Amino acid sequence: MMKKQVSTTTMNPFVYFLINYSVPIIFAIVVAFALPLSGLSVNNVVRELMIRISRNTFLILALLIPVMAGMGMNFGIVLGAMAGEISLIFITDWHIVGISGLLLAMLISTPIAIIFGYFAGIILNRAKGREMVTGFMVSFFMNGIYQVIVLYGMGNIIPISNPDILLPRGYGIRNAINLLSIRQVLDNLIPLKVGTIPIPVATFLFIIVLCIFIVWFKKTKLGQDMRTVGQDNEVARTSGIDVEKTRVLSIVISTVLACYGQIIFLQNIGTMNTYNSHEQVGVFAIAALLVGGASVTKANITNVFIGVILFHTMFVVSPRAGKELMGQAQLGEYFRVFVSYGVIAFSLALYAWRKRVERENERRKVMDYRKSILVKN
Amino acid sequence: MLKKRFVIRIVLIVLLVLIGMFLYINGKEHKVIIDNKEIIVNDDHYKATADYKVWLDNKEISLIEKDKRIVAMITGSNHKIVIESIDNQELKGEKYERIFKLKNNESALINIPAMINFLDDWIIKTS
Amino acid sequence: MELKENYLLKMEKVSKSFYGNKVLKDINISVKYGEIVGLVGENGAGKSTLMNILFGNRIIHETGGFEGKIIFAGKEVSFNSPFDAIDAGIGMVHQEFIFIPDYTVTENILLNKEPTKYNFISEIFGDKINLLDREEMKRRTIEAIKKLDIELDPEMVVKEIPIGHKQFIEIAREIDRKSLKLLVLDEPTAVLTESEADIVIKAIKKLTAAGISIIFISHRLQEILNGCDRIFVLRDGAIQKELVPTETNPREIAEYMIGHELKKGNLKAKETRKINDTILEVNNLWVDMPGEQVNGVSFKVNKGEIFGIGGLTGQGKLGIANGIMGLYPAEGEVKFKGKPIHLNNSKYILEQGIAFVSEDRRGLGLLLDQPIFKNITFTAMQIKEKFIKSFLGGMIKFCDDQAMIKITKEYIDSLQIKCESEKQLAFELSGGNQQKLCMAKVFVLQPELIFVSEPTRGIDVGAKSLVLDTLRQYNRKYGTTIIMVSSELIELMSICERIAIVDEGQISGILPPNAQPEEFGLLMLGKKIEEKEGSVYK
Amino acid sequence: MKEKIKKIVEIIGLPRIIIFFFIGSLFVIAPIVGVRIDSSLNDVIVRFGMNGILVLSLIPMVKAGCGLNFGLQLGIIAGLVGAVTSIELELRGFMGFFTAIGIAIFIAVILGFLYGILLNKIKGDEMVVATYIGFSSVSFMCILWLLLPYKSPNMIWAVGGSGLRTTISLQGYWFHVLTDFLKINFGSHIVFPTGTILFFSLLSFLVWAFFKTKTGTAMAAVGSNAYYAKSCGINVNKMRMISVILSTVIAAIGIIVYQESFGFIQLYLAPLYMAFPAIAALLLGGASIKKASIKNVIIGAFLFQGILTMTPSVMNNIVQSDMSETIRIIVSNGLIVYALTRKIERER
Repeated sequence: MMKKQVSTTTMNPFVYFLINYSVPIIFAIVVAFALPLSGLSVNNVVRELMIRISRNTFLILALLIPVMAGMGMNFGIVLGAMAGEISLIFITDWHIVGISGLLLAMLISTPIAIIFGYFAGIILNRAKGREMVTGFMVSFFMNGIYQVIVLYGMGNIIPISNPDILLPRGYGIRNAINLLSIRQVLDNLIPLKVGTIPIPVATFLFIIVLCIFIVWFKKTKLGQDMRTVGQDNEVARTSGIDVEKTRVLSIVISTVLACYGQIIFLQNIGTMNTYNSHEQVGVFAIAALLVGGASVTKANITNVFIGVILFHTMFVVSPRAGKELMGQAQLGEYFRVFVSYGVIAFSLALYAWRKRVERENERRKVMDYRKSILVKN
Repeated sequence: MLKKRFVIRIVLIVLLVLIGMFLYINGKEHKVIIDNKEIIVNDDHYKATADYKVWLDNKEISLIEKDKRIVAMITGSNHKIVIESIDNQELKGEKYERIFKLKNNESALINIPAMINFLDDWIIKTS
Repeated sequence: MELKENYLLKMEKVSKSFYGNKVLKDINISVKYGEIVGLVGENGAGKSTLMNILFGNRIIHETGGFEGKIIFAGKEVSFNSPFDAIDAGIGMVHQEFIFIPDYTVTENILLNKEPTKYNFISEIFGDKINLLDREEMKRRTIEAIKKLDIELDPEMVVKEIPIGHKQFIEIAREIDRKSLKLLVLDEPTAVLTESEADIVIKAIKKLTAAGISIIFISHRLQEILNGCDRIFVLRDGAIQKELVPTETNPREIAEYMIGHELKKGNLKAKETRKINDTILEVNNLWVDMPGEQVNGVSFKVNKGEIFGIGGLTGQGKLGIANGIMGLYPAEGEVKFKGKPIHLNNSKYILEQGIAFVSEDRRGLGLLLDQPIFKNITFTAMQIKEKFIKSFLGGMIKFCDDQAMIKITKEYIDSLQIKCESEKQLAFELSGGNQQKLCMAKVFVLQPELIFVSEPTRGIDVGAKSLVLDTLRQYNRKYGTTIIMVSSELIELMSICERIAIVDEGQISGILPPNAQPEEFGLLMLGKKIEEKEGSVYK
Repeated sequence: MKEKIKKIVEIIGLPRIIIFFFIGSLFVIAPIVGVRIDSSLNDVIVRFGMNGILVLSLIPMVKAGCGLNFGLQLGIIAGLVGAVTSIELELRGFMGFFTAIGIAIFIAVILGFLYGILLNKIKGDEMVVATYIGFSSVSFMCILWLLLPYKSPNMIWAVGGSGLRTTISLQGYWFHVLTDFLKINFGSHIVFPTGTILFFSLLSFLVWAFFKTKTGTAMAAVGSNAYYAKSCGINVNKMRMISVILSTVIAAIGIIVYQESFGFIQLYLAPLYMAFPAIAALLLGGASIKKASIKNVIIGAFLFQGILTMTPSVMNNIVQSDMSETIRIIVSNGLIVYALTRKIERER
């Protein structure tokens, strides 16, 4: 009854694939070289990788929803990380330990993350077209506010009694807090060993639940509204969608998820340096997502998993490769930092360039169409 | 319709608060000091007679020798302490068991000789 | 099905004035159930204001509401927002159709009214958390498409369906509304070919069978004649005539539309000048300017002539000037003084001595935050290296402010630009004076050919004649060829030697200024005449 | 009257007013709390001389419509390479200083050219891409600092013998060569760095004069209305390119002047966040994403350095804890966020 209309994509699929996934391909090649060079046995690379994947994936997944709503890479997830850290400070002060301590931290951090997310969302709405750099600067700005709360607020205005997390002067939190009471409590909740490699089953359960939530969320009306807003703000507005509210909601959800992600991350590491463990969160999560082949307007769960594996293999391998190659471990360290920033700069630039080329092709296609029909009659 | 939704949300919030409190209580860490030392209760002397193996909330803690003190951390509010005398690695079968409750940020001081002789102040709670 | 006789919509004595000038005067329009009513009129005749009133757009309320009554389905109504009108059962299909390219046909048609399946979590976070009901969406889409009886694959991504079919997305979206009683179509066939337009009209006819009434706004006479049951001709804010297609013809409609008083207009007697050698020759010019596409235009302009280009907005007349000047991508052959010039390079075109007074004064014509003397001398400085003091043998070229101020004072006097001083910022000037500033900027270049685009748009009547006189004097004094693009037919007729009319991106004909007004009207409305020198439509 | 105030607040912008009051109160409280005004003033002037040129380097790009130069680090890298090479060549005094600038300019032109090509390709998303180009170039340089064949003993690591130290002292080379040039002392506490201020005014004059030339006016036109410039036959991309190269070159000179007054060359990750204080200073002076002038540079640099010098001394005496670092973060990033959220009147 309905004849299938032939689609009119011009570019041949292979070239299209190459451009689309250029970043992951380059990355795979770099890792392929560095892996043998580093001299690490496959076994302990996999073990290290398993830990890193389990503690970072949740954070990277938190980036998906703002991309869907057209807000680009949400550098503002650092605010979620701050909310998580504040809640961890409270449960350490109250001496709440074990899995209930972790869950309580997640519970009390949710309202804080919602407030931070709402604040960031409002600001991003006022900077349409420049969301990413504004999000980036907001995270720096909030770092200042965070310091006011934690370095000066806690201990006098906000009651903190536990002496071993307070600074000697009586107020302000120490630079490093040990979270032994909740260290790897989630990872070892359901212990499982495959060969010599421990698998944090509970953490992966959390990750799987989040993946299901994201897939389910895309099917809801709100998810569809967000996609519409992401595709075209004006069309969404004329069709009656409250564009501003939807965008803020996407940031709030992302900030709350990032807050849980940071708690899972710190739970695995076991110590928290209060004032800079959240700074690099945004950069590494976004770099990993971009390495997975995501772009500023299109990102899905497969990008997350490809990205986290590739990115963190590079992370594990490059210092050793640097040592073997140049005899300088420090070299590998800087190479790691360079690759993370470089991959973001490269994929953002590639995306912006492709956007201009695609718009040019679209314009040309319409022009040729008009020529073809008008010349005909 | 709206009223029903309003009620559901209120119930949800209450539920969340309850879960929070439950987690707080369940996860709260308390300090327990156990003394295997002589105790004088209205001038009766109860001496420490043997070494004991100690279990707290059926988790083996450690061995406590005569006139020694050990410190342990336990979580949650209601607890059970089990001790059994031990003489160079063999269990002598003398078992004593007591249960006790700890509120908010209380810590406990347990005295084994008082416990064996079923005295009242075998446990002193301080917050 | 309601009786055919009584009316779905009646607008009685509807009038509207914006800041004092009356835009609509006592409009009476009626639409029966299941009837197609045509609304025809030149740009600015008041069609869009009338539709804004019907839909209760914010602009209407903000500018003091309207007089008169609207009776819809038997009840007097006044909608205070388009969403109320939509709820009452009125739908609107815009000229540039609103859709999301990467969405499927189904998602586009049901944009923001997707049916959902209930799930418990919506009790907590609100209804938006309910899941989309994909099957129901597909069913409703197929039903809407069937009503239009056209071939559209619901799962196809809109970006990849042929351009002609994208129009149906919006029509289907309106039809899907259960409550739809009246559908307003604003220039639905503007971008379509004849064959695609016929499909749209056939589809619309099918809708009226289902009892839906249609208001069909278009400037293509052929479609109006064979599509509508009744036609209202609108001019200068008043209904000139209500016609029935069977008892009228395109010429009569054009006459009512362009209006009689043009004949009475005081056309200035112009001395006829013998002008023959060609200065500019354009063959098969294509320009891709959004909203003003040019589809293969050819014409010749003689040296010293004032050549007019008219036509309705959106038909491409502005595209010609912007294309040749290199502001929008253009293709085709352009010869200036016999020598072919390559396009898409504004600097090269300016260097040949061709200048442009843009229609977009504030956006493109001026640097609003710069003083007058900078604005006037800027282009001349960049292209002709005028007003420059150079040092170290031309290595460093400083702006010579004194020279700039001297020349600016001259132009302020000659063009009587009302301003406090030559240092006043451009955005502080009135519309008329800004237009003079743009012209001064071009005169300083002493060009051989000037494109002037919509010189009198948005300025008060007094300044209009002053601007036109300045152009005429400059042409007579320096013999500079002027190509004037304007939608004001009267002005073109009062100043130009020949007037070309552009419709749908092509020149539909070139007429002398004293031709009958309705002949211009017909050219604007889709009639074509072969391009013969000064031929008059028989 | 209320209406007039509201209008003024709107033009100047609320955060700037809050900061003005903040600095005013600092200067008022300082004497009460026992902080010497004249020595703090002296610090402010010295730091103004150090950072002024870095802030000045932002002008060309903002005027040409490329927005705030978040990739300032590229210029800084060029300056660092220039400085390090001049020390490698064991050049002393003004000779060393000007060779460093010479080499820096040469490298800055190349880096600026490449950076300009990239920015022209991605019109519209310049700022976030520039940020990450800046970060990745700094981290790339960290690798190069380890590998480049520099041999001068007081620059390379004592142990291992290869790779540059993180901080290199300028003692004995061109340390304070500008600052001490014709310096004037007012009383015991104020030493006026005439050399640095003269150098800054010379560069500001050159930038001001450049925007009076033909290319300069063309570039300003591109910035204020790119469509207007295109219609007047100006090659928009060429103008943007020149503005990027100019900004990178001035930034290279700026960092060398900064080091000359500071006394040390800071390598590796030191310049990572150097773009933000310069941008915040410019914004504090009244500039916006689309509009900036030399006046904004002078006022902004002076006020911003005022905050940085006054807060630690005043704060320490009042509340015995150094909040100045936190305040600097809040003020500097707050200004940039404020500027980014200003509505651009005609978003073409």
